[in-house]
Amino acid sequence: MKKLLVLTLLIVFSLFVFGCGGASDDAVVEEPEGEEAALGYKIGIMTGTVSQGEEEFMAAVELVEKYGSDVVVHMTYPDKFMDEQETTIANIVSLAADPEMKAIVICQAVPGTKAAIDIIKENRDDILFIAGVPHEDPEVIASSADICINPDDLARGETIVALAAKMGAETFIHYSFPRHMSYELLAQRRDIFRDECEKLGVAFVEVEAPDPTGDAGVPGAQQFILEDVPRQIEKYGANTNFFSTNCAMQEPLIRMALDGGGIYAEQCCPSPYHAYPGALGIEIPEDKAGDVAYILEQIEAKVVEGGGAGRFATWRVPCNMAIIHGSAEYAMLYAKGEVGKQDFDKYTETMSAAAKGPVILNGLDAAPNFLMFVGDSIIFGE
Amino acid sequence: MESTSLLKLDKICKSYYGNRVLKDVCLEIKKGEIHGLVGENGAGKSTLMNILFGMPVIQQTGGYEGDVVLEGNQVCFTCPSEAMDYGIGMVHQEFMLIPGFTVAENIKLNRERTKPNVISRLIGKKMETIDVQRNRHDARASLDRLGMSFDEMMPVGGLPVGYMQFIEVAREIDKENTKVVVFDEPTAVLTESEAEQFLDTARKLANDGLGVLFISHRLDEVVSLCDRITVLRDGEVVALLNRGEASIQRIAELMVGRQINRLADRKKTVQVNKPILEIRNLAVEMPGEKVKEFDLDLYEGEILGVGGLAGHGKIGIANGIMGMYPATGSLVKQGKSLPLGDTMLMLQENMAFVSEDRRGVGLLWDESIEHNIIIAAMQSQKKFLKRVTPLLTIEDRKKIHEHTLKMIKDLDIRCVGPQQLVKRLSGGNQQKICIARAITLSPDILFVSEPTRGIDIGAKRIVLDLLLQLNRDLGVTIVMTSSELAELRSVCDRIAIIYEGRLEGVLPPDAPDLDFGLMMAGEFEHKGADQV
Amino acid sequence: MIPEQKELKPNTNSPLIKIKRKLIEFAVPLLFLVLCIIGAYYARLQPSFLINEIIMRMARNPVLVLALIIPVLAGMGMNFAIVLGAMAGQIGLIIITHYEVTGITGVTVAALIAVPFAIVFGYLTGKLLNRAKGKEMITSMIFGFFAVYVWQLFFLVFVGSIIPMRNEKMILSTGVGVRNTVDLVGIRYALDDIIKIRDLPGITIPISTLIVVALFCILITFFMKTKLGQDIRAVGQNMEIAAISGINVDKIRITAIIISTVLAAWGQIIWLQNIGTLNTYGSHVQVGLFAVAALLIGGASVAKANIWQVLLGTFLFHTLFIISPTAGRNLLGDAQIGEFFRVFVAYGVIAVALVLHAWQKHSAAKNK
Amino acid sequence: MKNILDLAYNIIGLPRLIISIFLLVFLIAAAVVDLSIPMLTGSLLVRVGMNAVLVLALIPAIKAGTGLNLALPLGIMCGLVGAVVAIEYKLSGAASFAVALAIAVPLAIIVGYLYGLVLNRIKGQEMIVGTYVGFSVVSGMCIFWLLAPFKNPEMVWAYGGTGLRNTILLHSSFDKILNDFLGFKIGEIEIPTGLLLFFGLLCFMVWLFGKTRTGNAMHVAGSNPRFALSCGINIDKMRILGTVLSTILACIGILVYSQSYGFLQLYQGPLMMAFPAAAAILIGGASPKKAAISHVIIGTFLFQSLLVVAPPVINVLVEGSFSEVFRGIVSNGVILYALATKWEGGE
Repeated sequence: MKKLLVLTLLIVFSLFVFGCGGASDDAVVEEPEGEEAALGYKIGIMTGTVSQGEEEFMAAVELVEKYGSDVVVHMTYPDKFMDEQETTIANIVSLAADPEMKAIVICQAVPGTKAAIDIIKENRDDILFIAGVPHEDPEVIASSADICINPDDLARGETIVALAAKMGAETFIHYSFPRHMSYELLAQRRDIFRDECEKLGVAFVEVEAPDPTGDAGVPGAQQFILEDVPRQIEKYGANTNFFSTNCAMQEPLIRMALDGGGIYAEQCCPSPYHAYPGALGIEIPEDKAGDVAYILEQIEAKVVEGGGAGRFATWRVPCNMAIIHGSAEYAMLYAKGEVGKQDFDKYTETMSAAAKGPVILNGLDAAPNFLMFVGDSIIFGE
Repeated sequence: MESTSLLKLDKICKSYYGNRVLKDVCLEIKKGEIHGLVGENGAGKSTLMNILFGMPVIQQTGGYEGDVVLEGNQVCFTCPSEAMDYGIGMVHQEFMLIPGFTVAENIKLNRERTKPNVISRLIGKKMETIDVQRNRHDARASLDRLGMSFDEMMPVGGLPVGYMQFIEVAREIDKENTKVVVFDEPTAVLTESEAEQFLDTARKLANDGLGVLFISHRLDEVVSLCDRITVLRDGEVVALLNRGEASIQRIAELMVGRQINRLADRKKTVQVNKPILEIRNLAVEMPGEKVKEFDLDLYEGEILGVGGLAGHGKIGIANGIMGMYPATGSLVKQGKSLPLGDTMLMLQENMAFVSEDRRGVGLLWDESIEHNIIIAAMQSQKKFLKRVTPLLTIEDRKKIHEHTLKMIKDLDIRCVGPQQLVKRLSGGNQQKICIARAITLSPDILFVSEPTRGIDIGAKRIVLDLLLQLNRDLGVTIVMTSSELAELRSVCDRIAIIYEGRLEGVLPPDAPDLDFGLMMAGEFEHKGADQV
Repeated sequence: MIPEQKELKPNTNSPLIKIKRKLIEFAVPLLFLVLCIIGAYYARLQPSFLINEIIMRMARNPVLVLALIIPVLAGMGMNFAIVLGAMAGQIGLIIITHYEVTGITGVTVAALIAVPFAIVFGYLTGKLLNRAKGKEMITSMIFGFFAVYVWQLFFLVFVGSIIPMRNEKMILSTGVGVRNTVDLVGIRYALDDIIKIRDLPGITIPISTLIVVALFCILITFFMKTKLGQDIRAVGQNMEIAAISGINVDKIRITAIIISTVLAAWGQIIWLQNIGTLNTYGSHVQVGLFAVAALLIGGASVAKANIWQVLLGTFLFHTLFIISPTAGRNLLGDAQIGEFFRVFVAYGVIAVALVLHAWQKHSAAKNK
Repeated sequence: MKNILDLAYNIIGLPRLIISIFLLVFLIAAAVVDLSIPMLTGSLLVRVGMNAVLVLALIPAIKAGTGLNLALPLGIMCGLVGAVVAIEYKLSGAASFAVALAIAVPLAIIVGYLYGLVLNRIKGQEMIVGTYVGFSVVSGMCIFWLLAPFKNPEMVWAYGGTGLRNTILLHSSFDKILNDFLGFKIGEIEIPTGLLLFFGLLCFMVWLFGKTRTGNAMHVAGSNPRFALSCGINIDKMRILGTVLSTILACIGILVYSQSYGFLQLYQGPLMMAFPAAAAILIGGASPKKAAISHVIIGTFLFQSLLVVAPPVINVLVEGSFSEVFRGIVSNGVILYALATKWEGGE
């Protein structure tokens, strides 16, 4: 009886899928989206939702607006991407299921990206894959994606410490937790931090915070930062630079560093839009939405007001936005057939255009297509 | 009668946390013998059985002293399965049946016949396939031996209570090596005819050469069934009586250690013309105890007994009137018509109810005596409350305390104090709490269902006295439902017998046994017809 | 003889009532089916893509869900601690990757290495759950969290320092700790590729893996008919009674959990050989939650489950997950609202499923 | 002497005894490694105060017999909506907190009532259903945060200009409104007087409610529905009442939590919030069937103190990526131990 029922359900369903699927094929042809057929290509962009961070999502939205939803297809990966790898994979693969899809930009390239690329490459090797801010191991993801692009964490290991020392830091506090320290680049960067600190005579202190994906959750991790920063300031004095590898910790970190008179050289993902607006309660009137200069101004005002002039900094350009814009432009060129898959010079060009300033891309030794870049910093109140 | 000794318990002593509960208890069961074991609750029967069965609780509390000798070999069981392997079977007071399993699966539980397969040959016996057909066949054979005809493939969950006891017996006799079967209160939940059948079964088993240990509170059964009777009191054996030496009175005396008087016959006039409650066309949807078209007038100041066989609806009447189960019909109390199904209204109309299900309905198991006694009155009649501010009314601790102390004193509830949890009290005292809870409602009609079920003989007497006293001193009209006819006849002014959910007839307590019997069997009218 | 006998035969034979009852019984899967159909309509996915995805998931996911059945039947509820089983499987995979054993040999060796680990983990879980009777689900969930930390301790702190391991591709450049991604390229599709049909355009059918799944289904069905299976059912129905009839309840419960853990280990290996990369500190974390959701959607409850519910549940759950992102996007016109909507619907439907299920039971009890 | 020890053991229970000893060891260690004990104590008081109301919210549900209310996010959402509306109108100080409450509580009553209706159909499955209802409502509300027509530039996304931000700063509204109320210092310990008073007040109200006729009825309905029926108590009504009260307390709880934290957390923030609360009350000695206010206080204190005291101490004691792992093992291990131990006191 049950078997029969299961069987019937399956049959009904599959009939329906075939039926609708067929219909949808027709629909694609029939629908008057003629221009798309004329263009003959599409590019896909995969980002997180705003609850993960606003920049990536908004960058993709801008691209959709610029080129039209029939050229740029925007997809999101799940909020719980650590748990829902399968959904990430399916979403990327579903983008590639469209025969007109020519390039896919994934930022951030959360776990599952490599698996998805491998699956797609079995049948189609004409699609270009650009993985922005990969979560998977650099060498692993670089073996599948055509271009990987990441802020230069290794170089930042030097630049951040240098910036902090310039701002007067005597102590450098590094908040992280074991899961992040299993990321090759993050772990290496920590070691560079330590070495650089030693060179510059800054005390390096490594502090473990609760993992936001663990049992304490994001609130537990944030609460820890709220409590720990004053403790550290009391112990090491106000001339302490605070750095955390986790996005969720940035807002309380900025808030408490400002309140306690600490130093904050850079976020984990450097961008004026990352954590500063939330932590400082920056108000953006509707007409100023998306205005980078305006927000820098506003942050500056708040930082100065809070007595943190010359002690807070970030990149001038929202890093992940630049990645998406630059990569998407490159993808468009590729789709038009104007560049190859790994034309790094051209890619540097589009990235520079997106970052509104020259960008230098460095490849990893082990994986030359794993590119990294450093942006220009702005110190507030100077 | 053969005289080979099957099982011998020799000088068993056991204490829990320094509290001696068994002292030098000796008990011997011979082949083919039915041995009775009687004693009040707390006399040590259960502990003795726990030792015999190797229940883990015994080992956990430091083991026991003395010897258990089975067919000449000294044994000491550390877990129930060991006892079972040695051929000791137990028919439990609570049914040890798995509702989701079929009758056959229950009978063969953990003794399933299996057949080997490829995997079992590799891994071991545990992986052998269950042989459904042979299990079914075995179960059938055991049921047939007991004269039971129901389908062995039915799930136990839907079966009537009466069957379950027989399934348990079938399980024991299905075991090939069973030597001794222990019946722990087997007839407590059976109707009289079922009980009769059950006793026959026990005799049959003894005739087949098994030893039977029969534990019961129903002394008449013990007297008529057992070859020898061991009487326990306060952890000691006070007597070993042979058949012929034993009588109900004698055993009762030995158990309680004092003389039991039959309750004096009541000489009292009830105002027959003045019904306090008129029940018409009452139908109650209580599972297993359905009532259909029941009519009766209840007179002020009387004690009305409600009797009948299990499953015929006698329990449903009080439950239906008090709104515990969906009911239809009409109810007129002192000229006022009351809608059915509203428990709150019934309580407010001064009707109270002592449920037959003490643990499930009657008591808040994990709460204090105090709480149990006052809560119903607080809810329905807003007693024991005080107004702190115009907007806030909270419980009145002082009144509650005083009332509880009074109840403990009046009803002679044996406890540490008003704060003691009711689950720590004995059955009799728990029943008193239930009655105290009902009295607190100051009812003029009190429904009492099975007031003496599962409590020992001494406490039984006290509970019945209490009811009489309530009726006499406070003028409470009482409707008492009981499975024990003798009990009804000793207390009630009139006894209504229910058959198939309808009123079969009302008899005076001194009516002949035959009439009661016929009414319960639904044959009374026929007798009348014959006579006419 | 016994008067109640008349009550025993309610009229269950009316066909209308029967159909109605079946409908109620299958309310949860039906609801999901309807959602899937609506989703499929709006998603407008390529049928070949959809079918391919479904087939792939029906090959790689059911074993993990199957792992839940036996503890459910043993009355221990949903075993969220299959996380530990998944870990055992991953240990096997990490070891073979380290020694560079590849192909189907690699998968087999990994499966064999995983077994002793799974047995030990299962034994510990079982021991623990025996001490927390009645609170098994929450305890197994917390035990899962606990195990995640122990896992981190081993692979992040001990490996490289206490446990020697020298594969540069796997160990962080500091020399201590396994990298967050392990490339399983050596065994990727090792099981799937044994027999694979690629004839249809856009569709590949990993026959061999499907056969393995079918084999596990048969094995479990067979297992429940053995003496041990019967004991597990008895314990699941009522521990006390099972104990009185001489079944060693604690031991049976431990056995049930061990079997579940071993199955989960194998399930994770099958899953990962298809995915192809091991997310060292993330792959195992939530296997429990999704397996449980799939089983519930198949119409199972925390006290009752069977093979068909596993298959149906895996099918429906994954179909919805494949369809809903695109459906949500097309329906609401915004990628992220689609994503939120998907999660909302997925969890919402599970909640509704549970409500419906409990309600059925409720009304069934009323009808009795 | 032995009897007194036994008694203490029975009342406190082994798991709590062990956690307490553990805590003591950590505190001593903290003193040894020169961590500021007054600062830790201050943090601890704040933590207990801010989390305790959410834990307290579990009490009415347990009392009414619906088990651990894992659908706390329902109430949390109401609280967040209240707060967001208050901020939208640029209210500040006590007024903003009061308005947030005034909006949130009626919402919570409606939501709690509806959820209570659902729970009455699924007796016995409340906890697992609650978990998923919680998850689903959090995702559903994500859509709301995105689409709701809020305009206050302090709250909407900095770049996109529409939709609410992930975290909203409370500086201009009710940041620390309770913490600082009558706040004073004993030595170096900052006492969040208002916070503790507010929690105390809520405890007192819950306790007082338990003493009323309705409170008694709810308790009875929860502990023995058949008994309640025989007392004329409407069980379904009591279960709904319990759910409503629990939802109200949850919505107050999140406001108390947020004012202390200083930010509102929208989107995925509230997703897992029910679990630490449930863990805390379980550690405190409650069970899904029985709970008292003392369990809330003990449990919150023990659970939060482990989180407050352990990480900094371990950070100082052990260098390297070990302390977080250690903390996770210890805190989960302790919860497991509490779950797996049958103790007398909690029976």
